[in-house]
Amino acid sequence: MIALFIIGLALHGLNLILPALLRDSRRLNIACNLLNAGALLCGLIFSLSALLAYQRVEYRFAVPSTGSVVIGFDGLSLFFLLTFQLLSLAASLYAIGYLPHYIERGLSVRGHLWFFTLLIVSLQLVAVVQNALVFLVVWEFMALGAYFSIVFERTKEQVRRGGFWYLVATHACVLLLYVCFLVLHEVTGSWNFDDFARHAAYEPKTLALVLLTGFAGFGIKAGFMPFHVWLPNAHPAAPAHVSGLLSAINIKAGIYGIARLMMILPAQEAAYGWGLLAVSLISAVLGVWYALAQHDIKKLLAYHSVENIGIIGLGLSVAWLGRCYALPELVVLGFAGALLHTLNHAIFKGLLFFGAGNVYLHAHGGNIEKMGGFARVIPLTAVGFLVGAISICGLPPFNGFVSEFIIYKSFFRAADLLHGYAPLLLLFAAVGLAFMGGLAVACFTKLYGIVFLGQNRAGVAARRQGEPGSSSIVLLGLASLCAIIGIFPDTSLRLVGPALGELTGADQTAAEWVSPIGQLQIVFLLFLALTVVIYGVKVWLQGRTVVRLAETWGCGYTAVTPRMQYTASGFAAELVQLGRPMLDFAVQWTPLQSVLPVARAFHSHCHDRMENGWLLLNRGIGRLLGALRWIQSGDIRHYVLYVFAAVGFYLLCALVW
Amino acid sequence: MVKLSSDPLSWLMCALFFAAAPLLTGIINKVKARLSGRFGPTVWQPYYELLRLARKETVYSTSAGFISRVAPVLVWCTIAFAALLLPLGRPAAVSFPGDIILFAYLLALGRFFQILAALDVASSFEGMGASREARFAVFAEPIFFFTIGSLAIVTRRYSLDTVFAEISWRDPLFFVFVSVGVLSLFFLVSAECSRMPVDDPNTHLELTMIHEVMILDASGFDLALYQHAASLKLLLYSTLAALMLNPFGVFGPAVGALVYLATLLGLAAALAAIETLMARFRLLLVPQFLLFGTAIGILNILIFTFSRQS
Amino acid sequence: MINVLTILFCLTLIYLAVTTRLSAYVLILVVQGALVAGVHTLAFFSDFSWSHLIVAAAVLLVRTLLIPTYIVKIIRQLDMGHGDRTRRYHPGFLVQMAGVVIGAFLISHQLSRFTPVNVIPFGAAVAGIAAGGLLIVRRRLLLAHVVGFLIIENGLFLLGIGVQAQMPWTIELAGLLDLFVLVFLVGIAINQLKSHFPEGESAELTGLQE
Amino acid sequence: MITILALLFLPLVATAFTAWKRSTHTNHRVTLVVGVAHLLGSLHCLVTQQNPFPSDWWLAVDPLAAFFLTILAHTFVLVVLYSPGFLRRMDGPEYDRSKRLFYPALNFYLLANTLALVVQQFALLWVLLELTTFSLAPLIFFYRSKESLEAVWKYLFLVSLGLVFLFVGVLFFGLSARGVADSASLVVPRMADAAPRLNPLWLKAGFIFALVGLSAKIGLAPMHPGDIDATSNAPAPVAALMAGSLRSTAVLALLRFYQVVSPTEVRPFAQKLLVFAGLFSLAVAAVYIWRNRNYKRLLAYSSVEHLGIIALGVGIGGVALLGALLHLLFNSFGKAALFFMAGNMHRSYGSREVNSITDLTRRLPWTGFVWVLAFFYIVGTPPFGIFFSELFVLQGMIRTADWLPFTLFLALLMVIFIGMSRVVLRMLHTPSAVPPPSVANTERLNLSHALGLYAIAASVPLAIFQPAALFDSLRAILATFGVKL
Repeated sequence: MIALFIIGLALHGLNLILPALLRDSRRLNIACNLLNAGALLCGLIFSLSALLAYQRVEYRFAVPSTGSVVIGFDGLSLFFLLTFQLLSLAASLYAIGYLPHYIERGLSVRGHLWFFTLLIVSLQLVAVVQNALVFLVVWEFMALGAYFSIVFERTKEQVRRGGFWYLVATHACVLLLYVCFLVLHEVTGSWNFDDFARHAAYEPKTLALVLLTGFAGFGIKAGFMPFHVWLPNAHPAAPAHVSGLLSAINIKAGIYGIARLMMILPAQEAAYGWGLLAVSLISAVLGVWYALAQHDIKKLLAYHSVENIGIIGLGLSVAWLGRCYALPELVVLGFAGALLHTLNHAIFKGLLFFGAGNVYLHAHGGNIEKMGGFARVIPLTAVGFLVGAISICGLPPFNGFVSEFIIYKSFFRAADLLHGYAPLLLLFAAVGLAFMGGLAVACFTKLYGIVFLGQNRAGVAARRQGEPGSSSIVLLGLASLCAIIGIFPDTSLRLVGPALGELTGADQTAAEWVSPIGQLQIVFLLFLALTVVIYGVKVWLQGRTVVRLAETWGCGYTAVTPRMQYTASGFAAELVQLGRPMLDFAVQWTPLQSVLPVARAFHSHCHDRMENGWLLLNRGIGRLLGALRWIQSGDIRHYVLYVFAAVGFYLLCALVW
Repeated sequence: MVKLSSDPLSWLMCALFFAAAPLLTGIINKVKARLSGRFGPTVWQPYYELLRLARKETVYSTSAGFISRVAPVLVWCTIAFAALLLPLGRPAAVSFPGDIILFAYLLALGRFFQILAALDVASSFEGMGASREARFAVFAEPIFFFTIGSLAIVTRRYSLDTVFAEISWRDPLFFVFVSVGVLSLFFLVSAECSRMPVDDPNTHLELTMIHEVMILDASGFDLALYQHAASLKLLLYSTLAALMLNPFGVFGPAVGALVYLATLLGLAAALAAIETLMARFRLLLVPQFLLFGTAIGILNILIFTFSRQS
Repeated sequence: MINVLTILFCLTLIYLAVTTRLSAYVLILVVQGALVAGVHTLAFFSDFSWSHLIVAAAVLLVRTLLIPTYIVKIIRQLDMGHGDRTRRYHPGFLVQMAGVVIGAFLISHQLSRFTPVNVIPFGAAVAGIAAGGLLIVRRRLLLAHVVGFLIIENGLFLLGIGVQAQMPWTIELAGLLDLFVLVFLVGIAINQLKSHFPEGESAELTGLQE
Repeated sequence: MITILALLFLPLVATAFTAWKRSTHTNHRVTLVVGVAHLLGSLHCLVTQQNPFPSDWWLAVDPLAAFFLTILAHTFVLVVLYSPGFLRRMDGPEYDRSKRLFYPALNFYLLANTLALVVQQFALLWVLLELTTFSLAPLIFFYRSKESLEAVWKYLFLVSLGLVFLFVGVLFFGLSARGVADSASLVVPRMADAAPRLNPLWLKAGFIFALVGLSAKIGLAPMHPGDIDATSNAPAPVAALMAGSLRSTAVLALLRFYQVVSPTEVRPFAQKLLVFAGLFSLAVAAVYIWRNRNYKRLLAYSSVEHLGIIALGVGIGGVALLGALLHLLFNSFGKAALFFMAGNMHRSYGSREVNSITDLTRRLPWTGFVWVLAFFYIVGTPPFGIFFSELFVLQGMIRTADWLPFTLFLALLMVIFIGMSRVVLRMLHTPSAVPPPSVANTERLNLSHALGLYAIAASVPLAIFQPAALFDSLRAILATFGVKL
């Protein structure tokens, strides 16, 4: 089976040479993406079959500088490999339909596609490499590939700024990972993950350092709250197929890192679990609250990625608590919830970003206040986006509900098994999750209602007609995936089985706790049956009476214009103002001066307090460094003075030390 | 794990439940009329309304899309399916551990589609209603989780079918827990089912409505579905409040049914009384009203766990 | 006898702080060159060998004849003449110079308690280096910087003697050759500077700054 | 015997020949031949680790010298290969004299540096370091403009002043050996053997003066300003030569002093001093990299930063010393690539200001590509060499568990990354206001890009596969400093 994976990598390799051969952008786009799709298909078949008929396989080869490099396909790696390949396949196919729009505007696609392929290849390698040093190398390739894919339309200042945010965040993450892996290497003497796992005797101080720097490093990449700031700047800057890829699976590399650290390191300290729980809850609730206040689709979806990362974090923290108190059931439920939500989030977030891409093609800019009525212009995208919106809010028939259900179940089981304050804290976490579900419903009804339903608020026809063929197929494919996993949960549970087996060491116990969730399909099928029956009754009844169209009821006001529809900021105004301490909600409007109506403007913008915090830190560093700028004064006499001063200072130190 | 009740009586009870929903609304209107000195319409008036609407023609707005045609069906089905989960004397029609979460999220799905249907007709009034509905729903969810959720954690049972079985009147602490639970559920009823303190059900001024304005443009069988769903939701939440007192568990099925009906009527009377005596809250105060419901829920669970531990 | 010459060396340093005329600088250089050569011959008078004599003669030749004449040539070629007459006489410079010389002698006295080093030459050497540095830092004229550098070199040479390090004569000559090449290059640089910067003050030389 | 010929005699002859010969073309070919011969000779010494000079002479090629000779020769060959492309574009009468002097000065530079590397006697080392400074004077003064004149004046004056302090250090070392008769002649190996018997007070004072004296030439703060001005105002090949090989010669001199000090109890003090100097240089580099308008000065400060890392590595000792040596090698690769691309940009845009570089990817696509690749190289992105050497330095710091330099080091690396990426990425991406030039005169792939790419790519196999030839000699060097790996 490994042959398929190698064929996949070979095809990707060929793709890296292709941009040099083909000159014409249009043909290159199709050829390159199709080749990528083919390679990913082989990889997907490999990982699916490896997961279903699972046994741990690893290949070891020696390199002088990094010791023996291990490429291992264990349960966790295969699951993440599957997720990465699935969404890369969707992104490549989507790019075929989406990139011609840019090619018409004269943007050269050769460099972009090269880095896009590099990103896809390095993502797959990140999931399978088990050697820390090679992991860092491949991690940096992923960062480079992602950066150059983001700055595709680099003529825009906002795109360059977003790319810069991304690069700085990735470098900070890498520096933290240096510390984490170096300390581990120092203690165990080798670079391989399984040697880290085999070495049991970590004293608490080094374990604390490793865990903190590891969680912080991978947390920056995943986008947990204090470090999420680069996400809403980088993802909107990228073209839709790249931002879909980034949001769906690139931040999941951070989650893979944290999961891998959890598997390797012994869990003694429960405080980390509670800390991760707190950070995840804050990320989830504030993430969706910030999303509610956004006017740009991609920025809204980016903040939602922060929310879903928070939900995954909740699952992981319950798993960590399970490991601390040696309760395998909690570990299984927590990890199953987290991993499943990773897969589900990857699917519906990719779906939503690709939908947003289609909307961008037809809209005149990104601001949703000027959109509306796109359901008639791009119906297939509207259906896909609706499925994505329902599943991201975690509503029943689709896959969001399944993973949130498992996380709720892990909360309640944890409340049973743990005592002391634990049940209370976990109840608060469950209520936080429910509260955030309510906010998500508000946010996505606003987005879907404003963008797709009603009439176009700017009263202007869409920029172009018709949907790009291949991208709508991708959307419907992802939407059907959401439905299948949602209605038949046991399909995805069997994918998670091997990873859970390795975690708790016993294969069948994992199934016994998780598989009952698989039988939910009876409930969902019953619900769908009920809906079909009632719809049948409705059609039959309306068939026997007259159905006609008329103007919307305007309460007697005759001159109704599309601009009178409810706006996005109006829809979310109160909720956003309720979050005022966290959300810096700024409103600029010209107050009423005279009796007679005069042209007035209203502009509301929601700043992210944490982003302001980081920018303040940046200015602080600038001022601090600025204070030392007198050294290079240009006058030679000062330089001579420095020489004598240095000698004097060192002689003084000689006397002291 | 998923148990479809084999006992035909529980499916019959569900059917009865769907049929009796408009009756409860009728009773509330009747009591309200009586309190304000009017004779008021017959208790069966809502049934006549539904039959009339089923026969009338359906008018769709020009700017409405497929959402307006699908939404009424989905709204009704989600609430109907939620009703299947409730134990009415017999074991619940559908039950599995964790169906509390399904119950809450089904109602959320119904709300999702109702808001979208409101936004679909491109009218500013419906948009206003949708925005208010979305805002209050955010604060209604925590109340549900604090009452039923904390009950589940305390009794360590996570299916609606079994969570109420544990409640016994003899244990004084349990009684405090249950009464506070009923009170916060009462707040939930007024927020979710558009009852007086939050929303005036029979106002004609579109600017003040919340739930009515969302179905302003519905007509014909769609409107019938919406109205039946609304009354069904009212019966659903009242039953939840009634079941908190665990009538079937304590008094057995026959006497329990009587006590259950009595509590329903008592709740209906209380709602009617509030509607005649109180005016509607200002919209900005509603979140505080709901947060108060959540606060007593939190207080309730705190008292319970600390007392249980000592 | 060595002590007398080194004391004279310190006197020339004090005089340095007083004058600003270029011709005075040249005079100081000549005198110091002679003094240093004298100290060198006297220090190694005991174990007389031809190599020391050659070094002393070379030092005398280079330091008193070649370099000062070359500097005079530069001054006359760039007709700087009176030096930076514009600067009023600052007493502060003299106080600093005196402080430096006294400090140097105190340090060498302290040091002599730990390790065998003869006090006066070592003190004079440290004073010479510090005085050269002070001159560079206090004066704006580029030629003054060159003169300061040469005074540091003299101080360095005295240090060699003060520390009784019998350097093999080849290295002494190499050092001297090195010094001469440096002065030659600095000369070229100065007349290049003349074409670009009229007054030759170091003030203009602040183009390269952040 | 042939190696001595290749290392010393050929550069001498070449200097004389190129000084006499008029046409720069033949001079270029001669210098290239000499450079390649020199590279082969030093590689031979590095691989076979045997000293071609008669034993106990003032000149000897010990493993340390062999390693530095390879760096010198390699950078020299790269620069000589790049120079003709650079000189050809220097049309205009005012450059004729500079072009005339270019190759003789280069050869003399090679000769002086080789001598400075192989000399074992401290005083001679001082003289030869002076010589290398003089050899660079005409090269820095290439443009004959106001800035380059000021740069030469400052560089000459400050480095000579530094070397005066170095001579004071040498004298103090001589003084410390007063009691021990046989090592009076200041020969490095003999002093290193007799080190424990030397007087520690003078050793400490000597090391201080040596460090201050040399850091003017190495470019360690606070004596770096002269060096910054010279590197940023010199022409690109000369700047690459300075950043690559001149600083490593000064580092070798410092290592000679450190070699004598390391067996004695002055070692901890010397290490603290080096760590302080390294961190202070990193801090100063961070200050000026954070906001800089001139990309050549940015590269100069990046050299200060990397030399700071090397001093830090030497100061930490153990694995960090190995990291420092590797960092020296890889830094010379990276700096060569960066300065070559800076040269291309300077020639094409005519100014060193960052804001004047617009539309780089359309006007100079290949330069832009190598420029960004070199940026990622110098900042320490994994597959390239700098990442592995910085990792060794970090490993050394963890092993000796001094956490303050560790955190300061990482924090300053982060600040420097932000500063540099802000400048480099703005140069790469900013579109020009005026419509872009037609496709015709965009740049073709030429020798300078090939050299840049070779320099960056060469570090990857060296770092990953750790070839025995290089790492055996590195282990021998570590042994001389008493470090067992």
